[in-house]
Amino acid sequence: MIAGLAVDVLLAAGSLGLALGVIRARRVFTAIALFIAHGLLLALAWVRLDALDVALTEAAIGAGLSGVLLLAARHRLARGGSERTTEAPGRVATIFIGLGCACITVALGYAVLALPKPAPGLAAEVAANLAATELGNPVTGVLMVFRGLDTLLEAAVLVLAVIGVWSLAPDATWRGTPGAPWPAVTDGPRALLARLLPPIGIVVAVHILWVGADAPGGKFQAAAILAAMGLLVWFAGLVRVPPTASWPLRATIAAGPALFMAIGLAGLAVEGAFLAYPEGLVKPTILIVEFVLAASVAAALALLVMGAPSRDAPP
Amino acid sequence: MSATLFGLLGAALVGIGLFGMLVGTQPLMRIVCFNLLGSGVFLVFGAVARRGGGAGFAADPVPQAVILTGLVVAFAATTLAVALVLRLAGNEDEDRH
Amino acid sequence: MATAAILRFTLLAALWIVLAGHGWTDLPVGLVAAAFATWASLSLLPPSQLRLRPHSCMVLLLRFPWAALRAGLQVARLALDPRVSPTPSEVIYVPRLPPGRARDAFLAYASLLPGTLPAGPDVSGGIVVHALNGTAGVLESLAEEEARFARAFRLDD
Amino acid sequence: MSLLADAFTILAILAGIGFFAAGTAGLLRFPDTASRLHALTKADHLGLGLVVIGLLPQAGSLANTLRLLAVWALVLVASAAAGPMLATLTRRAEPET
Repeated sequence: MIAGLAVDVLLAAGSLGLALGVIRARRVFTAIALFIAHGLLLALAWVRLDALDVALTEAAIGAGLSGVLLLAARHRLARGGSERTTEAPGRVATIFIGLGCACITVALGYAVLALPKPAPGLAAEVAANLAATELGNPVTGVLMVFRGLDTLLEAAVLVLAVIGVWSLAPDATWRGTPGAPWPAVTDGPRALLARLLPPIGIVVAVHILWVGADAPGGKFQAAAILAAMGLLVWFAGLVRVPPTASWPLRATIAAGPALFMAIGLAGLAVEGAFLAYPEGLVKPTILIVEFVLAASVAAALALLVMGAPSRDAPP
Repeated sequence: MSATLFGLLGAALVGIGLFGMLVGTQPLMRIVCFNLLGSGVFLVFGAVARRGGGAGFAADPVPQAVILTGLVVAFAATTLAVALVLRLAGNEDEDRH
Repeated sequence: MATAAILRFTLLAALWIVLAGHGWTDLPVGLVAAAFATWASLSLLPPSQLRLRPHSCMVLLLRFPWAALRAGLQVARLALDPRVSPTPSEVIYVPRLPPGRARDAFLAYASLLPGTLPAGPDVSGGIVVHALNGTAGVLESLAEEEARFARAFRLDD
Repeated sequence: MSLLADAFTILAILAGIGFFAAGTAGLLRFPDTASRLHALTKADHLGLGLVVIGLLPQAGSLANTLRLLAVWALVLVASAAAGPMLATLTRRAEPET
């Protein structure tokens, strides 16, 4: 009990200190490095909050992929040397902003302290209905069954984000290759890692996806690992990044949401409700959707990190 | 106990992130602060989830699933913001040439 | 090619069993995952004629914990004992292994050995090695380790 | 028997923590980036290795034993690649300082 409290206090203090470090940092690089460390501490905080699914996602996406994205962006801006900065607010304005933010923090803190015990929740309803889903992991049950519509819309949001990022391409490189020009390095430590790690990553990702039905894990965590493996081989230049005009690439990104929506419509036709799964086949249906969605989400996440097309497609 | 502590941490992160977003001058810095703000919101929600445990679950799975969704959507928003910043910087390059 | 594929598939399937256990319902998924991973592995790391000398390999493997212990103790002594401090320097080491995967693997291995950290290629064609505590004996011990490494994987004949 | 195993676990993990602390001390004390990388990687490998060895008697099954060893092996692979990469980058960024 005491040990647990000590761990919590250390985690909270460390995370708070790093967050303050982020806003005090003079250089963007420092801020990003502190932010990545902050994300890893938060992942541990999620473990302490009994949210292992969230902890895995926070470590993989919140710290990992976001970190790569921000560091790559800083590198590109530092090389280009023309970042649009805005004017800093004056001293008085800063003080008022600080006071306002402090008020929001105090109000939120009061809300946290004033929560009724036990808090009203849906845990009992989930527990009562989980057996019908044939799933063992309640979070997957919520994502795929009880709030399946949210997950479908989220998958659609990822597709829209990819379209949004791609649309920012200058006319000259529209349909070109995403990301900054990157020299291929077939020797050296980066290439060695990119040759060794992806097979292991694939097995681990499929495992996380597969156990997600009954234990912490699932498509988002698996997709983040797969995306990381893809980025590793792209950054090492071992595999060429496909141009955005590539139809297989577009099909991969759209397949997951499309299948999910098709199954939802089939449920409307057969069972009489959108996203109603066929009786007796609930778990297999969910697993198929999870696998296809994982592939789509992985492709979308990796392409979102690469950014807008900025090079012509290779002939 | 963990729930209260991390809930308060979440409240603090919301304030810190919002402050950084409002007073920051560099776009990337403000995007990082936007992510701090988001993680604070998720933590407050996670604290609520932890409090709502019961029926054999250590925490309420519904808010946890929503946080998962939120993390991925926040990431998508971040990538879009970063792409916009890079495009603006690129445009400025073109203007100067 | 076929031998390499079978070997890698077995290793990756073993990794699945370590992760997931050997439940009969899980195993088919694991085999598909291992097959997919084997395909990725073969395309990223085309198999080469890798022949091992089992005896030398064992020597290399068994020496490794000893090297890790010496490396850790050296860092701990330099970090904690206020009377000593590291005297970092850079040396240029020219590996006898030709540039390529074997050299990369050796340099990765060398980064785990006490006191040495490869820091990229030098203009002269050698490798800059960062030595934590003086240059005395660094080149000799690297040459010795490289010979041992080459012997284990039959890269020396 | 189990007492002996527990004592071994505690001793090995304490030794491991000691090496992590030494690595962190080196990270703060050492004069240049590459030396700090030495401190981070080498002391931490040994520390993690000792923690893993200490946990082996508690693993309970062969699968858990192998999982623990796999964690150590993956960390070794990752830092054997990341260490030289970072050293190369810092040497390019701050030549001869």
